[in-house]
Amino acid sequence: MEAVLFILFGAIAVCGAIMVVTRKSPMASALYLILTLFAVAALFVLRQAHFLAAVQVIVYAGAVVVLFVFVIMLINVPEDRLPVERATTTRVLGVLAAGIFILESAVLARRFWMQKGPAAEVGTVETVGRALFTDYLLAFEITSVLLLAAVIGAIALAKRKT
Amino acid sequence: MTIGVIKVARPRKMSFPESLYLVEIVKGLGVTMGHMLSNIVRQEGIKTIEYPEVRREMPPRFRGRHRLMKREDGTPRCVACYCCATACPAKCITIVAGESPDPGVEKYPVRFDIDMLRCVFCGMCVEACPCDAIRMDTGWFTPPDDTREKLIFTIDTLLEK
Amino acid sequence: MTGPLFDIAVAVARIAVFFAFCFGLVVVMTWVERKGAAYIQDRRGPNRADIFGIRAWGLFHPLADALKFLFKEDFIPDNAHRLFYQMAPMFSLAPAILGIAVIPFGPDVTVMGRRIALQIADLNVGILYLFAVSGMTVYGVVLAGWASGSKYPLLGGLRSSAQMLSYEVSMGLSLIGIFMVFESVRMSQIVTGQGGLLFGVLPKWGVFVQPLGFILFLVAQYAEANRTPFDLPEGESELVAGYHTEYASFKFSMFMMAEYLHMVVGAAVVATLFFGGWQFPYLGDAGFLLPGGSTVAVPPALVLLLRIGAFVSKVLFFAWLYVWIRWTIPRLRYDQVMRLGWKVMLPLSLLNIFATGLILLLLNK
Amino acid sequence: MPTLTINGMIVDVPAGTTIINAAEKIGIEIPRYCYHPKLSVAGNCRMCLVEVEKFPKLQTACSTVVNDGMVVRTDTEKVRKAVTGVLELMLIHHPIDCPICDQAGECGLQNYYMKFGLHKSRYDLEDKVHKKKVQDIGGQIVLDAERCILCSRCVRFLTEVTGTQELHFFNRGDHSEISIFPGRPLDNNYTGNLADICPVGALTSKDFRFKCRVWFLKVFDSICTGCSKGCNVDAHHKGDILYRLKPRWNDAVNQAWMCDFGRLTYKEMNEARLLTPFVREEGARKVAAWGSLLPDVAFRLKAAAEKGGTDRVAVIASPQSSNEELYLLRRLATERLGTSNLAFTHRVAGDGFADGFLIQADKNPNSRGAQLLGIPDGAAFDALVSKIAGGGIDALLVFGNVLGPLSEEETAALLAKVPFVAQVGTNEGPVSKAANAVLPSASVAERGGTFTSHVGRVQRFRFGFPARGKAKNPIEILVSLGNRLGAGWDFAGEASVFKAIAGTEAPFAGMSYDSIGMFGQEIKG
Repeated sequence: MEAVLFILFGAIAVCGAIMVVTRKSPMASALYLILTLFAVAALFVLRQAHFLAAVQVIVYAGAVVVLFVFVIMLINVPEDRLPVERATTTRVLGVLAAGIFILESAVLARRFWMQKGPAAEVGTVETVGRALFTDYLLAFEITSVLLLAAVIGAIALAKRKT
Repeated sequence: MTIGVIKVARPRKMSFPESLYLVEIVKGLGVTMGHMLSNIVRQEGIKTIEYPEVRREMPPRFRGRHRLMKREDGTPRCVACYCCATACPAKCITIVAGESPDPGVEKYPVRFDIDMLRCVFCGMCVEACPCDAIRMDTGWFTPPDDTREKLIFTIDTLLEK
Repeated sequence: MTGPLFDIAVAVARIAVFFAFCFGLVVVMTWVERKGAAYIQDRRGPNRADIFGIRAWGLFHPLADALKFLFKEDFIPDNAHRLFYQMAPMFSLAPAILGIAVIPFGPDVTVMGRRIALQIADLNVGILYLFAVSGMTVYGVVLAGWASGSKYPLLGGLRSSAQMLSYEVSMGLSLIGIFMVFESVRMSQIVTGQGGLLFGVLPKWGVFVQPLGFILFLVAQYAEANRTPFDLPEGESELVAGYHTEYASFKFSMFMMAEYLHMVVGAAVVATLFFGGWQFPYLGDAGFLLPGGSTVAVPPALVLLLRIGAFVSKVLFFAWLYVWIRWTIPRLRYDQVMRLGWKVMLPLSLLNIFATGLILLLLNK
Repeated sequence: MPTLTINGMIVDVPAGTTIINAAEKIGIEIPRYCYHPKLSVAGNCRMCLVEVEKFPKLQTACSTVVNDGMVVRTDTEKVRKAVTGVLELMLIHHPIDCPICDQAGECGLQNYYMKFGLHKSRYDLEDKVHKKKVQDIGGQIVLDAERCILCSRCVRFLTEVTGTQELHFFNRGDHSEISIFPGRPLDNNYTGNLADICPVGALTSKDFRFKCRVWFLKVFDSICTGCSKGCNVDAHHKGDILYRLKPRWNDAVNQAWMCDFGRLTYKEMNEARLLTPFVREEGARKVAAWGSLLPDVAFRLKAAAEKGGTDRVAVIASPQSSNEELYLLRRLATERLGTSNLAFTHRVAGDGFADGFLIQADKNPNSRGAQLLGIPDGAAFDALVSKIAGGGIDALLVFGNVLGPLSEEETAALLAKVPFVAQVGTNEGPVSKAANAVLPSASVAERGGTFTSHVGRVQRFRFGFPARGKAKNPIEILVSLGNRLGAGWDFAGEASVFKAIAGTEAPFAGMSYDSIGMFGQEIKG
């Protein structure tokens, strides 16, 4: 049962991801991105990481992609006026990167294939919260400082009169 | 000298509790709930007129849908003098005059159309009519319809009421 | 009855009952909204639809509306993006339906020797799931606005996405206080936590321990649901009908259903988090425990009924509050919406968290 | 030259002038009913009473001849009271049926009541003497005896102008009325003028009766197309519908009159008009577009000329066309097509009745103009017809709706001999029923130009309103055809064409639209 669901959601995630990069219409890409994010969230759920799943959806699907869509709507380029992509080097490099990525994941998969996951408690709010505020406090704080810097930078950029 | 300048008072500065809006919102909720409860308890407080069954008492000078008057023998009183069509600011009256077989009548309207879509209900036609043949005292609004043609009232429609 | 079959039967029964309740309430709410608005404005409201001459104060109007929606022409504008245009109402309705899943509508009951939670799914991320799901509603609006291929829906969609993002932040933050007080994000635990008494007199409801959090959450909730005074995405005076201008027939009714379902779910969430959910004041498992120390014994079946009744009446009240507020407060201007969201709500919700933390620290010492 | 003072203004007039004319000269209008400049003076309506110094009583301005040193006042209280009294007397028995009266809007009683009367009626409605209404007295006239004020203009007109004397006064006092003898209806060709001269609604036009209220009508100057007399007319129209023609005063041509036939010529500008260009394919009409039809016609004419020689192309002009159009058509035929097969005929079907007053035997307005512009008439036309009948013509351009006196069958048989017939015409007729290509032309009311009357008087008719349907000004058609045949014309409108005529055509030399003016100009020689 779990394996079936894993394969199903995994397939959805991968296919969605491929569609994201291959679609011509930015709106379609954004919607496929949501699909992928949901599938990934489902995978988290399968691993009992409910908190991660919820955060995944809230932050990425609920906020980040909404911003993408917001920008797409603001610019609202008609489909027939989208730029035609021709850069072959990018494509070659992309295929190369994809190949390396697949190789790498194959190696990792061989090592961790179907290993029994950690106990159910790992993904709950309590454990994640505890881990963040004890073992990973420094990383957490540094990240928040980084985000703060980004926010200030964004405001400074937006305020500048050209 | 400044002419026609009216000094409008600036809105009063809100006090702090007012600027929080919370109390004011609750007061507003009280007002609306008061209205609702009193309307549920006392239905006569409701202003709605249930139109087709109940009709508002129209003031005597209300200008509604037109009607054409008839003589005692049932023929239209109108003599097709075109005074209404001349007075009409919306140019919504179309008359075609004809020779009546009765020499005492002499002239009668073969066609008398009012385009109700154009009519502005100004009542000029009634004022202009020398024969008191057209009146707007039906107390009726123009009923709605689904084609433009049906809203061009012909002489038969106008004589009905 | 064997184990798994019993589980499935229970799951189906729970879903069926709670769905029936929510959708029934949606239907009733459309009537309540129109009738309530009418009475508030000294009008009579819908009273024409009848079955065999029985008018029943216009209660058949929702039925007539549904029939009308079903039989109206279902057209797609030429300019619209066909697929997305058709997807948008579903994107709008689905999250609203999903939200129902985590709301406990009664205490655990024991049937045939097994404890059954009166809740479709008691997730341990509870409220976060709700956030996740309600965060999705914005796609319905945005997609509808964009795919309609006309300017008013687009503007409505833009407004809506900006508004929802802004208020989602304060909505989340305003609930942190609740989590801190009840030490859980599980809906069932939050409700159980509200069973006690505060100072021996007041029920320990969220609204009493988190008054500021309650107000902030309520406001944010209204903004999220696009209800007046925050219904700018469909502000008819400037945007015709906003994002659903180009919709008709059943697709339009899906938007409407989503809106009312949002109200119902929102009301249930507020009742659960801040008004004790199914908790009846001073009612314990065995009977009433009044503040004076006296007790009144109540049979368990009646306790259950009282508790479910308490939940239902709380939901009804908050659903009605949506309507009440709508016909009381005028719509805000867009800049006011943004100012309120970022400059008032956000600092206040942060303040609420710090204050709550401080008080909890002091109480623990 | 007697010099007199009217209302303090001094005026010199020739001896024998009446006060009413002297006052008119300085812009003082004296009210009148019975006085008509073209009829004898009767002095029986008493509306034109004026005060003359040293005269004990008020004098009728229409019959009092001026003397040197006369002092006349038309604006005193005495005059006003007298005129009001006269008006009240006339209105005593008037039925006040203005709503159904066609005269309303141009009625002497209405106008003078508003100006001088405005009194309350002192006479009960029931006491009014009733006379016979709606009497068909023959001709174009309906008589309403009740409305009559007994001014006798009509009686004098029938005595002095037509000499037929059908109308007379009958009875006495209140019961005086105007009527015909029993069984002796109006019997002359100028009855329509009675409606014009009647100052009230007693005599109204049968044809115009109830068609339109006069205040909706707009007026432009035109020329009657009924015969070669060239009577000046005022054309009354509302939108693109002509409602009536009225004589326009021109002492040199028609004075103040016109005949009953001419009055009805407006009808053919309203009815059975050719409104869209069309071609005939296998007997069926097919609507065509100007943009393709004009080049097609030009091409067919040219092709016929190039294939069988210019002798196999013919042009038939119309005496209904203006001088400008005939000039262009002649140049098109002789210069561009190079053919000598160009003719017209002034003859029409019918008896060619003439009466020596206004009605001429030639029923075309511009036969003289066509002759003066060098288009052969009569024998040349007959020769051309026999040539066509013999199959000697491959392409024919016809102007006008009829081929002279030829009947519909004769026209059809004749035109069947020609492989390609193009017509420029205004109305459905024998020619349009047989032509291969029909180019609809604007009617006289829809275009401007000049006609030359039978005595050689060049008179202008004016543009009244835009052409109906898709009809085009024939000048435009001719210029377009000519240019497609390589003419390089840049004529825009009739004025520029007439300038060319005045420059090259001897009879018209030195003329211009300015010199023609309102009343026309006779050609030299």
